[in-house]
Amino acid sequence: MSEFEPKVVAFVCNWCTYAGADLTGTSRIRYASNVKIIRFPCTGRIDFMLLLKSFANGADGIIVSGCHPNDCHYTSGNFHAKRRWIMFKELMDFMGIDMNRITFSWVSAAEGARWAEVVNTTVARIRELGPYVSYKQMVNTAVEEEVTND
Amino acid sequence: MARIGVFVCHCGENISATVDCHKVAETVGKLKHVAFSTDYKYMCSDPGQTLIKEAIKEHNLTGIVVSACSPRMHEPTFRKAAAEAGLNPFLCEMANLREHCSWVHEKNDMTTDKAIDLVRTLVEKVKINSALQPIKVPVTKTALVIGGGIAGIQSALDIANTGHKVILVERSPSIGGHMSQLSETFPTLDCSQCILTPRMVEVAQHPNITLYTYAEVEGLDGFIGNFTVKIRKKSKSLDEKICTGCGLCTTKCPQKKIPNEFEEGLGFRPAIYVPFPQAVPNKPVIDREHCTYYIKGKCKVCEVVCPTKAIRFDQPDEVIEVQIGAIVIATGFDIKRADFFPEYGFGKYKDVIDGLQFERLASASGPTSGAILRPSDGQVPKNIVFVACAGSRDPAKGIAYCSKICCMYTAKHAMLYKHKVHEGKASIFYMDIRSAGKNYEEFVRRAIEEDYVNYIRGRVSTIYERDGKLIVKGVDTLLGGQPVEIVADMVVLATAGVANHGAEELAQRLHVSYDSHKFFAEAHPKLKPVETNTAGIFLAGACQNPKDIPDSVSQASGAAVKVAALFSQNELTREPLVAFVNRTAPPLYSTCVGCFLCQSVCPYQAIEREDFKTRDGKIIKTVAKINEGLCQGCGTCVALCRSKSIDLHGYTNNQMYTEVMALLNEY
Amino acid sequence: METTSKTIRKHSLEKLYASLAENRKMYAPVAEADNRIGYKYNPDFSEVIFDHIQSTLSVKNVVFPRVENVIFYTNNKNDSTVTDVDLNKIPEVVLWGAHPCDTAAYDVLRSIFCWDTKDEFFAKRLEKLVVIGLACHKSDAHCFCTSVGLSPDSTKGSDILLVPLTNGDYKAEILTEKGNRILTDFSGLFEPYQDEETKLTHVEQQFDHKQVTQHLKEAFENPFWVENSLRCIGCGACAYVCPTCACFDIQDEAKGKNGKRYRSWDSCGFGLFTLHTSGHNPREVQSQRWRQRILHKFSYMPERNASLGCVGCGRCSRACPVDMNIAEQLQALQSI
Amino acid sequence: MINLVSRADELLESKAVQVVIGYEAGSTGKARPAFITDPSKTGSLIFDDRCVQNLAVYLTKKEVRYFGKAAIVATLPIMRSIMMLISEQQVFAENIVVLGVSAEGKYIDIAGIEVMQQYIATCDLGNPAKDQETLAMLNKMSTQQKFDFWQKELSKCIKCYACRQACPMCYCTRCAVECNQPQWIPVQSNLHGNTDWHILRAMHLAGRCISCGECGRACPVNIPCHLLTMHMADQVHNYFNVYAGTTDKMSSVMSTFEPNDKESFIQ
Repeated sequence: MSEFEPKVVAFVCNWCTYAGADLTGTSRIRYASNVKIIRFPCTGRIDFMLLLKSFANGADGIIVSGCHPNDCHYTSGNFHAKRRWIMFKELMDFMGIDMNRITFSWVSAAEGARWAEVVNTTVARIRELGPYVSYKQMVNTAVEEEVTND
Repeated sequence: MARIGVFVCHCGENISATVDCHKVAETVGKLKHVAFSTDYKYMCSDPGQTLIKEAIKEHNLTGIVVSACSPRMHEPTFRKAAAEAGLNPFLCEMANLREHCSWVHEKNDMTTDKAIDLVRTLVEKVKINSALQPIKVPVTKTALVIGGGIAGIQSALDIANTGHKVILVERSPSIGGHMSQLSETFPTLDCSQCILTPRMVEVAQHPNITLYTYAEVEGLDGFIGNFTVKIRKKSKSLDEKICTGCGLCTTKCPQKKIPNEFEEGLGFRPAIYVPFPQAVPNKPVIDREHCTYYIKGKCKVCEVVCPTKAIRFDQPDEVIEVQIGAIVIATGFDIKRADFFPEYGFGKYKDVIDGLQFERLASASGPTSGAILRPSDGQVPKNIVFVACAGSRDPAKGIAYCSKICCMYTAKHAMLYKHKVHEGKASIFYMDIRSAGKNYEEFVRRAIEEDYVNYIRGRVSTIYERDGKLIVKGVDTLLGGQPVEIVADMVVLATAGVANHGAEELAQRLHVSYDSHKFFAEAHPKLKPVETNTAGIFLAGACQNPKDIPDSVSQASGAAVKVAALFSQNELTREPLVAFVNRTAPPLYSTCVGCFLCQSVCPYQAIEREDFKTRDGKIIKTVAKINEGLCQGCGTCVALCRSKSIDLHGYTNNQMYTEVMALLNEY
Repeated sequence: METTSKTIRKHSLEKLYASLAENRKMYAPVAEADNRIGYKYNPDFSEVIFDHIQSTLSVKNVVFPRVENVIFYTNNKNDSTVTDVDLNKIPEVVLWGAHPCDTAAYDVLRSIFCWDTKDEFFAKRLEKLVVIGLACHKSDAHCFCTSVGLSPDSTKGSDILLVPLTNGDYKAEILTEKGNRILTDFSGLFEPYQDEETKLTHVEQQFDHKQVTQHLKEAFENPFWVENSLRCIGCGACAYVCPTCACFDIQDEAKGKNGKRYRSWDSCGFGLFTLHTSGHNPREVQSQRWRQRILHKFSYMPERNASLGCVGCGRCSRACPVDMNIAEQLQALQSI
Repeated sequence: MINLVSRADELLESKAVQVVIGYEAGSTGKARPAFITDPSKTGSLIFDDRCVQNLAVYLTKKEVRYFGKAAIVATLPIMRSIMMLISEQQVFAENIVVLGVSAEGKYIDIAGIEVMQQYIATCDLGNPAKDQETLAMLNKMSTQQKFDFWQKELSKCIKCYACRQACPMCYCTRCAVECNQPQWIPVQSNLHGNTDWHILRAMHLAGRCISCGECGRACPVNIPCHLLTMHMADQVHNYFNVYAGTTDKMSSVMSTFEPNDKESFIQ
């Protein structure tokens, strides 16, 4: 059996982290290819439901990243995002959904090396945690009477 | 049915060295709805773009995914190419295979697989992209200039001369600003009034300029090209149409002991007054605060003497609403005054004055008709001391910045003094002489070399009075900090330039940002020094920071060009990546329930209310509505909206959801 | 088929249960937390209870599950492949110990699902189901089976009905071929019934359903609906606990190229249920939806399906957070 | 309840309001919401321990609004609901009269929004003690235990949406679960669909839940879903020092921010 390769989805804002990840590329800094980026205009645009959708569709880990506080292209999107994440994390913790699988970070357009580090530490952590089995099981639990095709 | 084209770029070897581009194109080509898929060495090259354009036409593509470098790099290039081939530019997406894949990963299958995932994600997204049209916003081609100093005057004239209407609002009874108070101007020593008053008259007579003096901006609504401004025209207590400006009332007014603002308190004026002889408009106003009639209920001498019966004691303030398209803020600055310098005795000793007061003393039209006389006893000062940086560059006093104009005007003051009091002695205490500017350094040299002004590099610690003389104690740092004491007849403080009073309130009313010193903030310190953060509002002159006349005038013309450029279009065009609140058929109208929590997350006040009404005007429902002119497309409201009634073009809920699904599932 | 009555001793019940469980799924009532009763698949016989009044949820899920997959599909490059659900995978189930109201509900459901076109999912599940009913010796204020033409020992819908006897044993009424087969297969567990005394609860009749049906014909515009449904908050609790409510929604759900179409429970009490794409909603307010609920069960169904749409189990009244007591309202309706 | 009845009577008689929303005796020993429009019928109004429903849910209901101005019997949670509904522009203060009922079941005269605000300020605004105990117990569990607990509970959910319908803050015309482009929440009441639904509901009530517990009480299958929103209420107070529903001008916690909001998990 091949080694477990974590699937990690990154939700990043266009102006800071996406540009920061571009800089990682321009600087040719290597990082784990397990992460795949989805571009948002701002962290304020990121819907918490999308994080749940990622787990439901097989992600083992998630990175959410945007501009540092006070650096938001839209002045305050990241502050609003921060509040949402605080509450979201509290709810997830309360419901036993593993928050070690989500990295929240601020990575600016100038922090190419930092982006690589955020990705690598996240992938390493998820690799250690293993596949998110309990979530996948939850998603695949059928209703008792359901006739499935497998 | 969607017909998607995928174009995988090798970027020379930048991508193909790590990613198997051919395999990517081949794999993605097998996806449903992918009608065309290919790889090519340089997609951004002319032949590459031609390939894309031809494929769009040949395969009748409904969307394309260019899989190449970062969209931050070439998205405009490929969107333009798509548009040239007749495909709406917003139906072109880019998968970032270079910065986010080939440059950061090893060459192996996993990297190629990742590239395939990234492309597939964008393929699924572009399938549900909408053709977006640029947003067109109409432009009201009337400008509002706030402040009638030299910057406002210049802006107003420049805009008016491009053929557009201008409304100039000035809060005092006359335009002219600080420049009208000045005696001569550096570095040419030409008379300030002589060069300014023709401009003031031009403003008054310009067919495109409507001038409201004794008026203030009360409120502002709307957005670039489409502002509505509320202007309060304070009552002048007379009918301007009838008043001939004969001035009889001002000479007959029994109340004559009101400190004259224009003369910086060095003279007096009556309650009904024209600020200065060359005022524009040259018609008096009644200062209700000091007028005997308003205080005691009787007098009305002016009404009696007025030959045209123009006095209107019961005239109310008038608030008007005007539609405008752009705003130039030119509200100018002020200087620090009394009680800020207890150690210098300012306000305590009559002969310690500020720079503007000295201007009035030196002015031919001033209280002394241009003779330099001490305010205390009217004597000619034999020994005069100027203190530069009085308050400026003094973090301890809360002002760390350089007021910029003081070095030059202090040199000018010393020269003017020497020209008028040939035998007098002029000394200047300074920190550094900052005379960058055309002919500025030469001007200062002239003061030193031709007019023998005594420059002492050092700060003044204290000033006190002894035997009717002012003792100025300081140090000369060029002599190793040796104490200096000058027995002076008069001291002039070049006090710091500060934000004009009321600047903060105005900024809040206009929704523009300001700095910690309450100066208006520019959108970018280098590349957008004339713009504010609010589109359609520009800055001119010293309301941004202390500036001299040439700088103010230059910026005023710059602001005017910005306005003119805006007015050169009948409509503004914006990228359509803005939020929108859904609309449905009645009786629902929208799934929005009107909780308006989105209003507080919007950084741009772009969320408005829309009422749906019955025919007889009864409100059925109130829902949110995005002002496309103000929305910048951050999408913070979209993620907040509980009922998913707001969405964002280009990053819709459906698109983002699809991206997540496509990234993680097999297709 | 002619009904046969037998007696089954208390100790034989466990044997019957165990024998049936050998090659069938058993679905039987058990006690749950908070004094609630629920049905469970394959409980141990020791868990199974015989003296409950009513389970929170009905047992309609056995024939009409809350999620029923309808088709599976795969989107290919140029077409889609559709796979039917393999109905042979539906297991044989013995519903054990369901009360007469619940078993009668299967008849009601059949009249809906097999009205004209036979619903193959429902029919297959019913075909594979053996119902061993249990007459009631307990009831509560919410029970009103006697008002809808049933009784604590109605045999409707059961293959075998167990009727408790005062001595602790059960009378077994063998009602159908399916029941008969069990009798044949496990004949050793049954004894002849010798008129032993049955132990049944008494459920007071609260209204005459025929009169209600008659009144409802004229009651469509009656202000009764608004007055009596102002407090209804429009949740679906009544419909979801109801043994005869059969409304469903059909959805497609895909992950990548693979997807399925399924149907899931719905409720006519939801505002969205009748919302048109145009924005028009013929049942715009809750009173209209409440009226629909009553009319469907007590007027439309008797007319169209020749069957009353209610079995008097009282679950809706028990579940309602705002005390919309259906029996109370029907009683009132009978005299408007 | 002589004061409640006489005040209701007076309001209807003087036509100051067109309907009184209160409680009356229901069937099988329960109490239930009542809507009284006729002053001669105010005698049926009751208030006792059985009066548990959050009546504020009716203030946004179309048919109740048809009546016109409403007087509403309000305990603390109902008062807080009203504050939230006014803050979120769903109810206008001038259209309602509040008939206050204290924790001891005594009538309190609420002459206006300011009075209600003052009254609320004197009350303990935390979660009910027994729920707070359960929360503390749950919070002590390990991540896996919490996960198992909730999965077991949520597997019972049949998606009847009684939790949503009973909540005065769930007044949306179209709930996010009903949005199908995209279909955020799986429609089916399987474990996944149920879990997503309850997360969504709790998130949407963050900063808005006034701890009435009505969602949990309404649940026909006894899922303690009120603990989810109450936990959020608890944390909102913890992080932002805000209790929902204290004034009629609440700025929503989730639509505002402080630059120095404290967190410890963002790298």
